[in-house]
Amino acid sequence: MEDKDVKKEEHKGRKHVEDSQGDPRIIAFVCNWCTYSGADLAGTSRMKYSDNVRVIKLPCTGRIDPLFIVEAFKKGAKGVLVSGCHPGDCHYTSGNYHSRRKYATFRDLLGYLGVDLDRVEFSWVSASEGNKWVSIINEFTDKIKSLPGKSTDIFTKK
Amino acid sequence: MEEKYFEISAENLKKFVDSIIADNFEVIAPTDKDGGTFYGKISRFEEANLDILLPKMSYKEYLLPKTETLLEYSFSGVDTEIKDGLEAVAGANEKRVIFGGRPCDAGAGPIMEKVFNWDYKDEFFNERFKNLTIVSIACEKPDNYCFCTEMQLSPESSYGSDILLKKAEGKYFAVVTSEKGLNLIEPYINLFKETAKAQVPADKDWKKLFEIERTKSFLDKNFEHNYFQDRFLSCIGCGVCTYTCPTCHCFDIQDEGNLKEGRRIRNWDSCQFGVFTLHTSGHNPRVTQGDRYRQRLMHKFKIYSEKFDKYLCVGCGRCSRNCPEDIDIKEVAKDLADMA
Amino acid sequence: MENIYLPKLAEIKEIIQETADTKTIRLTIDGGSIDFLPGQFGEFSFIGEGESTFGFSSSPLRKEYFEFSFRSSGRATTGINSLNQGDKIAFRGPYGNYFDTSKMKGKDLVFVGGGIGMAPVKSIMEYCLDERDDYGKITILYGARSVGDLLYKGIFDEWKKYKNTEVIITVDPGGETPDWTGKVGFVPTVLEQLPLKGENSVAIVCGPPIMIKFALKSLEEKMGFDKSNIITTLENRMKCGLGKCGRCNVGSVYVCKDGPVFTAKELESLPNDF
Amino acid sequence: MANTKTDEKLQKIAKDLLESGEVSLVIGYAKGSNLQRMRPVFITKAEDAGKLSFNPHAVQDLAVFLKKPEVKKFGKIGIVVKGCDEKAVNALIQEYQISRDNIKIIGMECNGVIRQSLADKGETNLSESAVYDKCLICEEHIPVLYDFLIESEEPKLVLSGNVKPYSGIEKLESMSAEEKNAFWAKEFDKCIKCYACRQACPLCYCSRCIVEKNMPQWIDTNSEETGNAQWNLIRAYHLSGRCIGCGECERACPVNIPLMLINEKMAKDVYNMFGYKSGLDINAKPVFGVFSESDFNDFIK
Repeated sequence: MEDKDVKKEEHKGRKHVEDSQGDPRIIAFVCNWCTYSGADLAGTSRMKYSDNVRVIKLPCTGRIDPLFIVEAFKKGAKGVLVSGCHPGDCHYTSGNYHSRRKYATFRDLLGYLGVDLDRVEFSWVSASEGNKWVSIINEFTDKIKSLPGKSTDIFTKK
Repeated sequence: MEEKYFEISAENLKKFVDSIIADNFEVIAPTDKDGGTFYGKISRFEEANLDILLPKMSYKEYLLPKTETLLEYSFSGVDTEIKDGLEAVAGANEKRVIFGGRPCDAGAGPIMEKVFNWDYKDEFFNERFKNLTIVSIACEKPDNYCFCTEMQLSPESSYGSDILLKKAEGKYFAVVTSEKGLNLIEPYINLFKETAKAQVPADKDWKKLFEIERTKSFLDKNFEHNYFQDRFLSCIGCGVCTYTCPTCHCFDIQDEGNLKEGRRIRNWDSCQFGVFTLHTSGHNPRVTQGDRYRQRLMHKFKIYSEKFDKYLCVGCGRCSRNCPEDIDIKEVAKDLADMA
Repeated sequence: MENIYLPKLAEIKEIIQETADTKTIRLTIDGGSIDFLPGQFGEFSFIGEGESTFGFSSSPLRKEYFEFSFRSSGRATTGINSLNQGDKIAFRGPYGNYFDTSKMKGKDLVFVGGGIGMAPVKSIMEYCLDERDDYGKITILYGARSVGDLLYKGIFDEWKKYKNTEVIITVDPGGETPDWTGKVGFVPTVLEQLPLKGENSVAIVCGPPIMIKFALKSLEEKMGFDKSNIITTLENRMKCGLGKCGRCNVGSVYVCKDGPVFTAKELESLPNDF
Repeated sequence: MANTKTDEKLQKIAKDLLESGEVSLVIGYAKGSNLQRMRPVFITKAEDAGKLSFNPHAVQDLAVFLKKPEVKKFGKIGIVVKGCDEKAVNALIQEYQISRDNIKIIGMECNGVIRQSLADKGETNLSESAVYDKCLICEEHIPVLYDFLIESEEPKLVLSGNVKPYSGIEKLESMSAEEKNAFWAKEFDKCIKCYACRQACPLCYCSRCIVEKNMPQWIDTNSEETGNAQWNLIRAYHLSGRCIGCGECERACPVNIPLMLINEKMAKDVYNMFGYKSGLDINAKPVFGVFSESDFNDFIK
């Protein structure tokens, strides 16, 4: 989809905004090939995990721009998870290696500027690791829930 | 109102400032912070730095905030609700005093007031401007970047100030030019001693380096002059000149919010940015930085005076002092005057 | 105290898909139109996505609605583009000056429009057609890049019905389709071939800058139009529409207040900054 | 003021370059609006080369002009650079913004430049406490790459170690998240979104900056706490591993936000994590253009 189409979808969505359930909201940016399949496996295996998470699928962790993380926080997410293929398993051979460098730096910067690093999480989850996906989501949700109400961030109004 | 004149000792001036602070006035004065001197809220007289010529930024933000909410909106179902942002501005600045600014900064208010009222009335600006009380101090030693005298003001001008303080022999003379000024000192009038105009030291004879009319007449005739492209090759388009300028008032209007609610805001903007005039079609009337700096000169020294009878510049020299690439607007204005 | 930036909400009465990426939207406030004059513009917004400046494209004499045409390209227009009939658009206006019809009465009129620049021309043109008896011969020349890019296709025939009115539609060379019956050629070229004379005539021109440039040249030099009888509108980037934000400033005019309608004579005195 | 030996050498080189047609423009420093200020000057005619000058007040990083379309038009360009500025030239070459063939680098040996805020108050002595922090940690007093080198006549800067450069970084690192947050909230609150940091940066060359993109609006336009924080965060991130430490952003900032505390910290951490320093080698690949299988992995579950 082009940016324009995304915008259009967003506008269509505006009309049926309802009070969201599942607070605190957690956004998971996942890669199409490993983590999404892993999450899918968890689903088809009827495993249960926290409904606070909303999964956004992208082709590869290499496509997950740190701006997405900022955008999620801006829009009110309490936690953001980025997850993709294990090193060496990238469908595009090296997307996750590149993104690892990016996130290492970005996470470092977030921490330095005073964002509570408990609110961002990175993981490698393969297509066969439905269990790992479930435990990561559940642990992350618990962690987010245990954070004090005004946990530090720099993206939303105090 | 007819001007009134008072005498006040340095000690009483301190008492006066401390008293108005005690009476819940927010006093904004040049104060040392962040590795420089800026206008900021002071909690006692000593925090004011009255020796500095000019703080790095002007106090424009108290008249035209860097971000102002014009309206707020919210959606419920298909309905949109709009809340007027003006309500929040009512009474703004009523208890705010700018203390220790210079005559150039004070002159900026009434000059900007013209563009905000020349047809449609911008009540956001008006409400703030109407209520803000300005107590300025006349300059004794302007520096090399100052050119208020050329800009039809002077280091001792009371234009735009509600009260102008002039230092003489360890004490101050207060020239009160408005009801607002009078109201401010009224409760503490025993600190002041009324005096006659003749007692106030006369203004010095400030010399002009060039005639601004000549600058204008050059600009009148030379829109396409090589000077602009050559001279401003060194301009990096940072916009510091416009952001620190007490009279630059251009702004941008933007909507910002989520799917439920948000607000329409106006933010400071600058003619030095390429996107300022960029059309949707991709056409941009001002392509080079030379074009953009020329616009700044034109707006300050030609356009505004033709339209509103005032130059859009008070000669504070902030744009020159703060320019990272050392473009000195006084030098430029003089160059243009010399070429006319 | 009045907040001059506060919009009213207008309801979308009808949406006409003009071309693949342009639409005309008809709006009503309290069931009818608003008071405006041809040539004026408004600030239209899909709240939350920012305002966009468009000239009105309908005749102010048609009181059931007011309309504007736009191309979906930026954030605000994409927002507007996503709306449906019955939705609300926030609107401020009308702003700016207008086509002075008192100077056009009794004269022959030439309307020249190019691409989406036809929108403001349509407003004054339909205004004149609505009071057809007040004017002499009316010539309408409208061109676009291709047949697919022509706006107002559905109402060309309506224009032709008026007496003593000639409608010429043209598309740029290469933009024609096999069944195209109109002219083929750039607007200024087609304009030059028309039997027009400058005396007792007024020309109203709007379109892309390059078209305006050559059309003005043809009108002045080949047909002997007086510069003060050629009227065009400037399209500068604007934000406030109220003469405050400083964006549309050209020479000593604020296009939003002193314009957008200028005669060729007035344009001549402005620096080349638009 | 009379020409110094340095000035004469500089002028000679520029004159020769212009006369021989090797370059059509020399970007250098000339005397500025007061004795303690220098300003950029653009020399296109050999006879104007006499305007060129260099001294410890030459604070500007002239590499910033290499990104300007008006300057690019000149084609072959000669540029006067200090060691730090030269790293910006290298980084631009590394990122394919300019070609090494189109640029003649006139490197100046530099022992430090005097803080402009002090110079404006009359400071003329090159001393530990008068120079920028970048000069105290400088390892490139002689530029790493040059076509011409002009050695300094100034005495070397004596470092006693009493002035600790970028001491704020350590202080911040030892703070809690809340304290850091409060510190930066206060600093970013001052931001007026003039984007002078971006414009003054030789490496911020995007023809359309992220803040100018509004579909979607990545960075809030307001200049309040949210918009300011987003802007400063994203700019710092875009410069991580790229910033060469010239400090122009901080110098240009009209509200004195200590931007170098962020940029230096990121440069330091990128070096610690990936062993990369920006702008030292024109043949090196930018740090985010490559990866290693053994990269830092501790934070990932």
